Amino acid sequence: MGAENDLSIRNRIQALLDRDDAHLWLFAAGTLFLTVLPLALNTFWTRIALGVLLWVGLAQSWNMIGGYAGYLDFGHGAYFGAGAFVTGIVMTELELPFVAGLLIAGVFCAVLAYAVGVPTLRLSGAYFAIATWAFAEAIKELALIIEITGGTYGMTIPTGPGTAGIPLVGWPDEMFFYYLMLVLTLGTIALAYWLFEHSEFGFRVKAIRDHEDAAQSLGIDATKIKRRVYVLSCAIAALFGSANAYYITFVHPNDVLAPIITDQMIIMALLGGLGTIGGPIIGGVLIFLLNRMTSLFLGQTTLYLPLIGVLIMGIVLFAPSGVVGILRGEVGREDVKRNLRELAEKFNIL
Amino acid sequence: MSETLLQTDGLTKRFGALTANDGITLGVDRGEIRGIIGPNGSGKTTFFNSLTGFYTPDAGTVTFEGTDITGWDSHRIARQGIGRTFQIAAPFGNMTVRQNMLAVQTPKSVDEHERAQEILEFLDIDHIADDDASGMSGGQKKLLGLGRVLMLDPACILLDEPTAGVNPALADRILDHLRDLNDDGTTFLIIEHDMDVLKQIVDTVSVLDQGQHIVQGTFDEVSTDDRVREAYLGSADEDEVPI
Amino acid sequence: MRENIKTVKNRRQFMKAAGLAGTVGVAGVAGCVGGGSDRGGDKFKFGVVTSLSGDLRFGGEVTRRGYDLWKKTVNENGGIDIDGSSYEVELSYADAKSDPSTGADAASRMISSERVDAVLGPYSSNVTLAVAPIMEKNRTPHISGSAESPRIWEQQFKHTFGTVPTVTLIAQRAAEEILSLDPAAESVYVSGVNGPFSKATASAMRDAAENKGVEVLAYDLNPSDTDWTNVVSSAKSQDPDLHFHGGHIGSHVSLLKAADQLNYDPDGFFNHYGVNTSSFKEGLGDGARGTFGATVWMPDLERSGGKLFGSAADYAEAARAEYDSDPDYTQAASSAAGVVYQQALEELGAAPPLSDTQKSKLVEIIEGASVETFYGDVTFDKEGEFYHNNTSTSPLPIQLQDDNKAVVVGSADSASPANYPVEE
Amino acid sequence: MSADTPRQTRRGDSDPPVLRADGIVTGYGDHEVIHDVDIQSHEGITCLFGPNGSGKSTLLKTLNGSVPIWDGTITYGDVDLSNAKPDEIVREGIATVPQGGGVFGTLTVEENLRVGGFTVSDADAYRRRREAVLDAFPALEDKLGDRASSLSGGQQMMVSLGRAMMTGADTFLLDEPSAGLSPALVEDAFELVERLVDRGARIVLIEQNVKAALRLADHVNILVAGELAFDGSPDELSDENELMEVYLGL
Amino acid sequence: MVSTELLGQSIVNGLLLGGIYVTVGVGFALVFGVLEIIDFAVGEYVMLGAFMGAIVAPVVGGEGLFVVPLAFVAFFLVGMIVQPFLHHVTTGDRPMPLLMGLVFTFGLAIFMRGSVLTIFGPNTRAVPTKTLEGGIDVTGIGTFPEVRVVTAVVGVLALVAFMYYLYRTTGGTAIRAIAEDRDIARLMGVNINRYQSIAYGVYAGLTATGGVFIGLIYSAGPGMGLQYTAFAFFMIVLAGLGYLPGIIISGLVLGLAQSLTAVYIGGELVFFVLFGMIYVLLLVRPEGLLGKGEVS
Repeated sequence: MGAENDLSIRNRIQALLDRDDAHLWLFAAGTLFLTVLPLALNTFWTRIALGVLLWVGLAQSWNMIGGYAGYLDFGHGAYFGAGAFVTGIVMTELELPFVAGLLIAGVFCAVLAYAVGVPTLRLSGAYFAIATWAFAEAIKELALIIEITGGTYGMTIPTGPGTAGIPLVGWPDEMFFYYLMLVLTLGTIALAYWLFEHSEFGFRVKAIRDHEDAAQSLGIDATKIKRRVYVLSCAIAALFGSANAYYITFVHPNDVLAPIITDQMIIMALLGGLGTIGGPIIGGVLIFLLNRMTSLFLGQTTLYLPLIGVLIMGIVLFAPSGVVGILRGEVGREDVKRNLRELAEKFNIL
Repeated sequence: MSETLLQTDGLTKRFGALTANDGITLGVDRGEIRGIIGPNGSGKTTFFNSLTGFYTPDAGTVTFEGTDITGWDSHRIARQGIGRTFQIAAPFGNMTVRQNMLAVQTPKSVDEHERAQEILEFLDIDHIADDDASGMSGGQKKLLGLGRVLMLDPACILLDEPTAGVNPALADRILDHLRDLNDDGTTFLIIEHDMDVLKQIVDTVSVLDQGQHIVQGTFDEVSTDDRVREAYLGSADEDEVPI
Repeated sequence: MRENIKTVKNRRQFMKAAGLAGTVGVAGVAGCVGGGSDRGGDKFKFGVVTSLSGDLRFGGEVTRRGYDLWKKTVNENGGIDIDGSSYEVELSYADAKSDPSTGADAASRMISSERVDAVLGPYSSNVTLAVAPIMEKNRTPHISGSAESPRIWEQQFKHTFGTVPTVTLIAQRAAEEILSLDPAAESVYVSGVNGPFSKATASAMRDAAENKGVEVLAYDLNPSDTDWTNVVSSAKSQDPDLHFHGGHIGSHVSLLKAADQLNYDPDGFFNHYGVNTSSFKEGLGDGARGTFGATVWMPDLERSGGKLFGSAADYAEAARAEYDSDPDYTQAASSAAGVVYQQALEELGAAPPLSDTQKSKLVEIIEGASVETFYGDVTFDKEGEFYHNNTSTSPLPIQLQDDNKAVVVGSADSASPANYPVEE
Repeated sequence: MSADTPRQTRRGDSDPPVLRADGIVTGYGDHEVIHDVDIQSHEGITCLFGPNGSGKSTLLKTLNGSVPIWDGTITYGDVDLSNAKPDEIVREGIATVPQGGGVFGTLTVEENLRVGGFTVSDADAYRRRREAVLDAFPALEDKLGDRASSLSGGQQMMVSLGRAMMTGADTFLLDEPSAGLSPALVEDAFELVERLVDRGARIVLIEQNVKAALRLADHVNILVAGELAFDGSPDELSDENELMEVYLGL
Repeated sequence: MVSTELLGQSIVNGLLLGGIYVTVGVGFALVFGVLEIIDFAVGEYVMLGAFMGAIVAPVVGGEGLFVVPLAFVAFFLVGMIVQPFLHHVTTGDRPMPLLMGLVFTFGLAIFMRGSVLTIFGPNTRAVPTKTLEGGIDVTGIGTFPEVRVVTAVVGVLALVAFMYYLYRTTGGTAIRAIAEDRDIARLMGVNINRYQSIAYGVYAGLTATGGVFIGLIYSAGPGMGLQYTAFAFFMIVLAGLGYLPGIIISGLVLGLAQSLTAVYIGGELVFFVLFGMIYVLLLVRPEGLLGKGEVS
């Protein structure tokens, strides 16, 4: 079999990853690499790398509630947008620097998520998904009509020297934003890893996801734990929303509160691998680049849109556990063949 | 007279027009093993769910170690010292056997890691402690289910068909574990259909029928009781087989 | 097309791209191909950031046609003349997907990877507002052929220009003319879509009515996807003489269809933007007839001419030959943006690629320029609320008359008589 | 063959064909569950016993087409049914009664029967079968318009068996029909099953409740770890002490 | 100073608008109830139907109504082909089938929208009709636009026909049996592949037919689908998830809420009110306004 060689490499990678300290080394190496990376990139590629970091962080934040806790949050983007607007309001109305906007956005959205989580987390499955989606749409519509967000005219965020609240030389440039995102994203990943893969808190979250009644009967306060995960994941999304707003300098409800923001997070987490640390990282990198590169480099056609659609369908069909599943060897040639065989079977409709 | 550990008084649970538990008054002594039997739909599982906070009773009270726990959240009841297992033993996925044990919200005073190890050894599944729990056999899953409950260090454990679907050899082993735990003072309530199993292990049996607690007594007393026979056999219409 | 995307000449660029490819895995390959683009010095290279997908794809497509037609024509005429040598024009496209952050990345790519000499701007104010700060930071000239929202000019971006007068001017002046038609309207119902451009349009229409002392019965904003029968019902119950509507083509079509279905029949409808587009006409068929609109340019207008296209008619003919449909003013303004660059570059007299100092100089030249074009004379405001907007091209009211052909109506010398009150 | 339980009431001038599985190998994914097993349907009730996880249900599912076989053959009389689809198997005359009966709770009794008679296109045949079902289970007559979920456990069992009869089958595969029933009532469930036998059917029965099932069995197979450990009459089984004790807990 | 005329007209508008939504909601509710799939592509079937109207109508004599049966047949077939894929991704040993179905249909929606945009361009197109023009004035009540009346009637008829099929025929009974337990229905000899495909085909056909009408009422454009996906969600929530007869009422409530909000509260607030309603409704009555939904 030709797959043997393949398999042994995969096994070796697996063996490496199985070592207790492997994740730590991987994280350290990744951090080092990402820290020096911008030195090799021009402004544009720094922006692209920055976008990758942003989306990896967002996908990871969705993965907390969606992947680990198993609650399909279709309104996660509301907090991304709320973070952006809170930051904008703090910086324009209160004339405080960005750092204050970032912190206030995080706190505000955590409180908002708590208030929303209490009633909404009583729902589950499709009900939760639709409720959060409707909530996010309502927030978007609200932002389009009220004054303080600039309504349909949107909001321009102050930029330039002195607006950051951190001693910077001159304007906050791409380097500044890159390292800001880097800190946020690595922080999110480290937090997710520590919380969900290494602590009893994470075991309890997974227990609730897999069998909520059994978890409750084992003394786990499911309501409280779900609420904590929800608040945490939403607050993180808000921090990214805030940083992104300061970076983009112009925020509009139709952009930062668009449903596509949530959809993209979900697809990244799912295609990468739900409920894993690696999944949202891989999914975030691949989907963001695919999306951005196709639109920037194939600028004269929209053919990439149907292709992305086909890609999404293909992954769901053949690699339901995402790219992480592929790396784990769950999507070999045999699996694809079996999938095709079973699919063909279902075409027996006459 | 021994001390009453768990007492229900007039416990009632309705679902729309159906009264699933109809004023159940039932006391369990500390250190007892109590069997709960009754025909299908007699309200046994509802009774467990009301006891453990999954249902809020419509009337009546539940008292445990002198504390009124009626209407408490299930996790709080669990922490108070009532553990339970489910008919279908499902381990939490994507986790090792040990992580399954550690997920349990143990009392603060307990060293979780130490306790998990002790229990796994006691149940003879410590050799697979760091294996993926989803790969266990059906019987091992039942043992893990029991092990997780023991992490709570409960005074009382409610078991829903602990040997159903388990081969006789392993079932015997599970029963041995239960006896050992009982010797150390743990109280059990067991729903079980298999009369042979019940006979081997219980001190007393409570019989439910149509949501009511109709009889309580030793296995022999109960099995010869007319009301019980009637509950199980019903009216023998010529055609309508009462099942 | 970029011929040089596959030839990675510069080793350092390649290393950068390869470094990223390492980070980003599979998709990084795309980056490697596109990112290492080094440019030769034989052409002027313009970046085009516009929306070819997303909500604003329709307008994006119109701007693309305008820019492409300018490029094609300029190259057919030997290119841009710099001190006797000719340099062809090359356009590098990126789809902003109607999304500001994609637009900003696209703009950044044009500057740092494609190293363009100047940028032709996006359609829509949201993307423009995200792109303009990048231009400021990188001191790169940026002319948009279609940025009508007044919000852009309020920001006072030094490097950003627009060839289309802001909608505040277009809608208001056209509305005032329509309100002056005989018999003079006494009341008007103003509706609009709650979007940045549309809201500005509707509010300019309202201002026009108030200026003319006409009663404004309502100022009714709605989401673009709403069912317009509700607006029509409200309007019908108030029985206005005229109905003004600010929005994009989709909402016009829905509104007028609803009016037709509910037998709502004021003396006239004035819709902006886009009654003179094929999309509007195809969307409504016969129902389009009689609708008033506004424009700053039409094929049969007398305009000064200037470079490349001798007259508005010449341009229209070239456009029809290329795209088989009539150009509208957005397309014309986009081509005119190119003409402005062309003249400014000739004045600058520097061969490509432009240095940073030359780009700054180019901005100064554009700021001070007065360019004669087939589209009209283009000059940019140097201060005030319309800073760097071309306010000198005068807006005109139009009406779709026989065969849905648009004609200028109102007080202009060349105006045709209006079908008013509109009879179908 | 068991000589001590003769069934005089058998209608059959034409006995059902023999359902025979030879050399069956199957499993899930890469995991082989059944290793080269031969079984067949005998007259009356053929019981299939075995400890949990021995592969009983899997084996039964190969017979009704739910689980594809990797190797071996399945024949019904002289018809080859190896890897046939469930609907083809139903049309050949083999019906399945799923674990616990598996009635469609949201459908009425009548609709349950209609789904059972799904493969019957002849209206007359359909009516005859419906009559036969009501004849076998008269208690259902009054309940035809009721939602099946509102019926008692015993009545649901009748619906389940009646639904299987509607397919027109003469061989029935029963996968723990008594699952979920109280022990005292299991016997009554078997009484219902015997009504099928009285109408000439052959039955292949999986049952956890070995003691109760053994009393009805005309033939017994014991499956252990995916291999056939016993194939013979109940009388012969009583000599196999080890099997009885270790695997059946008797 | 509430004008009774305006109120009457607003109610007429709302009810007829509701009728339009019913054509979209029926199939969606069926697919949710029977196949347990939340189909993100529902609005794209509307869009495709409308586009088919715009492109085929000129070929068949400039009459959009002639496209209606063609669209049903064409998209019935499309649905028959799509369903096996959906069946495949939502069954077997896959984790979180609900999510798999959602994401697959999400990909399908992007594919459909992107393909139409790429092939036909971004323009808005009319679906022409010669027969249904203008409205009928009814004194004292308001104007009834012809095309909307026909659409609403077709929507309600479709629902009734559909209910008849589900509850009175063997095929429909089989579909309901599949909804309850696929595997057991299969063991009764039901070709579940076929009947699931029929169910999804009917849904796709019906929704695309609704799309032709929607094209007649408004117009066709590649981005028009999204809002109908949102409305379809609204309707099944209001009706109670999986409860088919509730669709008529929830469609009408949706239409009325929209028209009354627009006229009496403010056009800008329409979608805020609608989405707010969905959210609050789910929190207080997850079983649906009509109380017939199945809450797991």
